[in-house]
Amino acid sequence: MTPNLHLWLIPVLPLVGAAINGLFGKRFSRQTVSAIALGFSGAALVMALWIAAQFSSLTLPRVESLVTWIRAGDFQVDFAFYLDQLSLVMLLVVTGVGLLIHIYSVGYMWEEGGFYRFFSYLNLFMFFMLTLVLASNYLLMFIGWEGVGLASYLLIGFWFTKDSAASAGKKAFIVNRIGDFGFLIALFLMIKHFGSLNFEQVFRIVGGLPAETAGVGLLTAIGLLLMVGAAGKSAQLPLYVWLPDAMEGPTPVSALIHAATMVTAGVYMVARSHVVFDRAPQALMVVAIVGTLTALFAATIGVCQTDIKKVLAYSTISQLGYMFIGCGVAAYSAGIFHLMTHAFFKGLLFLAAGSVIHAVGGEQDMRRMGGLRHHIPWTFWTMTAATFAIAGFPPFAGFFSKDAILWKAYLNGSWVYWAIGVFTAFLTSFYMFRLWFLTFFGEYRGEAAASEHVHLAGGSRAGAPAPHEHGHGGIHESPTVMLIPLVILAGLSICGGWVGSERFDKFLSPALHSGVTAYSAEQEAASTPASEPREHGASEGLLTSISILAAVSGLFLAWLLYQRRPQLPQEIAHALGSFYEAVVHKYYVDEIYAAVFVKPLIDGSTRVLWHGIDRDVIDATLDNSAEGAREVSDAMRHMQSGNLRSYAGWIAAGAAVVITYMIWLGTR
Amino acid sequence: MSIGTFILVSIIKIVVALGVLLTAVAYTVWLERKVVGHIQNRWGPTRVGPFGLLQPLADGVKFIFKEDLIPPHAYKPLFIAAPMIALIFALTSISVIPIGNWITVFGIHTPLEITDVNIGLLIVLGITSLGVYGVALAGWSSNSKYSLLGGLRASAQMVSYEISLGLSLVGVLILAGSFSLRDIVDAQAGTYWGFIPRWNIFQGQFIAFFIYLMAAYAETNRIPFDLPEAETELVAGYHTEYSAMKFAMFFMAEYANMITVACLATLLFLGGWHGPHRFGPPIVQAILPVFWFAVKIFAFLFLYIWVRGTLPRFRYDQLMAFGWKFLLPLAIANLVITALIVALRA
Amino acid sequence: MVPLSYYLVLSGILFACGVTGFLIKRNIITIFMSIELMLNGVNLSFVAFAAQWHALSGQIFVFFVMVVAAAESAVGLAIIIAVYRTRETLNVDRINLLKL
Amino acid sequence: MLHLLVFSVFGLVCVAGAVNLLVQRHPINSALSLVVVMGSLAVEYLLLGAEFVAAVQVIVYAGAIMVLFVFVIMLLNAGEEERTKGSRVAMLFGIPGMLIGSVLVAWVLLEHSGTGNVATGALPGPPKVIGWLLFHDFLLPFEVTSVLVLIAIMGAVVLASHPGSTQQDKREG
Repeated sequence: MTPNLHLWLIPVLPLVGAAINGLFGKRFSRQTVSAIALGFSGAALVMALWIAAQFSSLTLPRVESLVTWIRAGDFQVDFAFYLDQLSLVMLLVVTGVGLLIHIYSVGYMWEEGGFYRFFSYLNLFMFFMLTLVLASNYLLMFIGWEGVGLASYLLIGFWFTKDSAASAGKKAFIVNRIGDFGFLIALFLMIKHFGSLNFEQVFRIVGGLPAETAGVGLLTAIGLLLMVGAAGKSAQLPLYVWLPDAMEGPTPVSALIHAATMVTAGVYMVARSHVVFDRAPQALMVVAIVGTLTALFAATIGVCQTDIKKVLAYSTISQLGYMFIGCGVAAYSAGIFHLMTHAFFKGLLFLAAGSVIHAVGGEQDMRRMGGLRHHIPWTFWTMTAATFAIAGFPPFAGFFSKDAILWKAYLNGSWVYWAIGVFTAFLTSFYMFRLWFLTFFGEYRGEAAASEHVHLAGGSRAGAPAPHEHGHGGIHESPTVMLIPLVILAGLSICGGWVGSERFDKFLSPALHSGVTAYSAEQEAASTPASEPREHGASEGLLTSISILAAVSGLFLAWLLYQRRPQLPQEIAHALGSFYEAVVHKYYVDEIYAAVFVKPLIDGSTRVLWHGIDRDVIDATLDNSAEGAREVSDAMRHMQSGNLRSYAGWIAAGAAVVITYMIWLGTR
Repeated sequence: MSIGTFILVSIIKIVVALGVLLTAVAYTVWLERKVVGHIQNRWGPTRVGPFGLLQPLADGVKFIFKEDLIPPHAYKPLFIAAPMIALIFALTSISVIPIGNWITVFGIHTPLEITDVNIGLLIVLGITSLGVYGVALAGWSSNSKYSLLGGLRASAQMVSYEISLGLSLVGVLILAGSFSLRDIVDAQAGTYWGFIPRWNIFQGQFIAFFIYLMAAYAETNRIPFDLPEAETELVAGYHTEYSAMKFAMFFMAEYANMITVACLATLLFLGGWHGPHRFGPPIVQAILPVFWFAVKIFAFLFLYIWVRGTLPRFRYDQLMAFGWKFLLPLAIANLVITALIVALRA
Repeated sequence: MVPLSYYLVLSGILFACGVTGFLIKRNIITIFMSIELMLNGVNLSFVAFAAQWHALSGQIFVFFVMVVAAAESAVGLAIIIAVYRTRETLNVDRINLLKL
Repeated sequence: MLHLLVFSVFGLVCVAGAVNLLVQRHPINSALSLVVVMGSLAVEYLLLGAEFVAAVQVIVYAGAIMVLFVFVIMLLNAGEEERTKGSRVAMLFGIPGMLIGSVLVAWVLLEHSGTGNVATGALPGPPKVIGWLLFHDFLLPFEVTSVLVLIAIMGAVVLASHPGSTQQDKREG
């Protein structure tokens, strides 16, 4: 019997922090609030590291049940926590990146109102995210799933006095609900057919079923529904629309929730449910296709965005698409690997972007930046590391993980995935370097209109407490407390991939091994084991070269367009005409959704539900009955004489009637 | 025992008990006058008979022959009924009080009490709780300020202290596990280590006895709780307007109540008729319990009189505060502790 | 041996007297006493039924009724005192302000 | 036979007391009639064997509750009842309703439940058993009632105390 690891402490520690800050934080000083928030999330990290340190001596997977939550017949759900290689990786990513972003936030949010509220929410998010990651059954996972959605909603709408922030929060929440709906139905199906939601039991039962290669069955349905949930949470087509808007939240939130951790929950969930997907090739294919399309789609939008955070948001969507490609070709470890490296460099990108925004006093439009590399060298260099990482330059982290995904996509899936992936990589490289060049090189374009942009920045945060008031004094580097996380993350962005996808794959394989893989079966039939490595080796080299080439050409193109010939983009935009317009307007997806779903819904509920049913039926019924009651009371109130004995008389008369009736009933 | 014998025996017992009780009442008055006299450094009654022993008789004759005044605005029916109510309830309660073991006389086996019931204590409590009507109605029906105030005070005081009184008894009931006075006495038989009698007062019910004592003084309207008849402020309280035999009835009721209270105290706390009685010829052995019982009652009554001769009177708000804020919590605490101890011992 | 119905009829009579008292008495204290009378009538039927069915619960209920009656009379009499202080009457026909 | 005799005697006393309560115009007479009713009811309880109930009836009802009534009557110096005609409803609906109801109930009782006889002391309720029931089977109602009594005590204190007298006490104290 191995010693109890008290896994439950890991999620609960941040919860305690959230509770303390949320309940009493108003009276604490900022120092106390940040000490509490950092202390509890740091404690969670320490526990995670402690577990990692003795990881090799543990028997896995490991389930620690705290108490029984629901018991109905044979169906039982526990508050139980599940530890295996997969959840360990997630655990370390979440606690590690989470703590760094907590540290960063102390500096970033220092001047803000609602400081304690922010950290309470942030800790709450950590609690739910860790619950999600450590859950040992789908229901507990669902709690975490919903909880991170809640925390995300609260944090997006952190500046709730601003209309756009409030509606962005609502949008995120509602769009996520659509995905959750699919997730829930998947859970119902599991309960109905497997009678359990525990990972171990579900996977054991599913493991005994044959792969649905021939047709579409239960597992495919479950897989697709899970994918709907994942698409909602991880901002995949067609439910990605909330993520760009979510950038209304404070930048650390965007970094933590909408880049590094929460949005990857969908990937984690798909990887966790790999047993199901392995036996449902059609579902897996849908995952891959959705991932591929999302990656391309978001990347093209990202090319034309001018808001620094929006670019990063679309980049996130695109990178998430990559992860889904990985999962979709049953290369879960590659997906998770990319998840990890992505958490590093995208977190860093957001934090650095936050630092940039901080530096220029709240400006987010890249067109008003430029030439910042001399003013904010720390931010510049860390951001450079992250940009190279995401663009896929070796030896940065992004290269290894992206390459692993592309290689697996080619190997397990189809060359189409690979081709689109490479093209997307090119686009990624392009828009990231575009961002890089626009922000850090050339002349500072905001200077001329300095007073105006401060005014604009103030306007963009209309009503909300302006976050960077102290930035008036000119462009300046961020405080140390914000730079430390940047440096650490930069280090991770550089080195994070060196572990290599092979070793990562090997490490994760016990957790992701399921006996049957939809692809491996065909694969083994097709190729002999002996010839495989050589063949793969040769083509892997080739493919890697191509993707490096894509990255380099993206860099070159960005340099050409935004450094060498800055007027060229305008011309290209003119040349492309309506297509460019479409891309700038994000393919009018929001407008289409508004026209197709939102407006009919609002019209329908206004006309039918509100006017038709609520006002004319329900309200009318109540109004009329109230009117009737008043009329009757008008007639009856003369009984209310105030005379005690009259009341007694009525009671006696009434009692006589009741007695008579009862006796009549008895003698009938 | 046939029903005829039963009725005969009962009548004999009632007559004897009433005779003894009334005599005791009369001589308690004499005792009080004597003792208080000596406490106050005077002689008390000495003229009528040796040591004034015939004084009660003379008093009785005086009361019978005095003029019976009824105030014109009094509410007559109740004015007349009130002293009767007081006396009747005072005398009735003696009927269930045992003064000794069962005895066999002329082949008839009978207990030394008028009737032996197993909820004797409850009956005594019930009857004494009715005694307040006499006082209250007397005060009200006299249609006099002093009387009304006395009556109000009496009823408030008696109702208040009845609670403490009842609660102080519950500890004893828990120890004995019965409402029967005979069982309660039997539970106190024997000794610890051969010389400390197992009376309830020595079984941890000391505080209960103290509460009982206080509450009993209040219930019987005796000093230091004689507010209802406080002569310095209310003339004579509820019996201001009474004279002659009606006054005598109140007087007798008060002393009969004292004796009842003394009997109860003896039965509940002081071991009843138990005492060192394993000596002498059989006839002495039969009489001894009754003797011990009488001795204890005498001691208790003496204490009563002693207190009357010693202590001043409470103020009325002090009296209420003492009853509600001190005695009642103390009684509850005693009850809880006793219950705990009994529960733990079981 | 007395038939159960005698007890019940007795209790019914008491209850009816209580109701009548409530209806015809003007003095609020007397009306209150009528309520106590009704409760007593009910108590009798409880005890009678308990004896009939050999179920002590009936007697337990009597205790509860008594406790409730005690609580009710304590509060009720306090209310009467409070009313008397302000209205200076005990006649319910004169205490009829609570009306439309 | 004796049972019936005792029952009848005390039943009659009971009814007489109840009627006297109605007839008397002075509240104190009504109160005393009620005491008589309660005392005779205690005897009826004894007849049925419920000795503990009988004792408690005397102690609580006659000894405490009715004393409270008498006390209040004395305190308020309640005089004879006024003969006001405040309620026609009570006379027109209440009295007939009461009559109809009680006649119907009496008819049903006599008609349908007259067979079972109750023996003398049919169901003794010894204090021990009663206590056991109260503290086991009826523990929850018991506790609830105790809370009720507590509330009643507080309510009575608040209601009966002079408004503003608490502050006065504080100032004095």
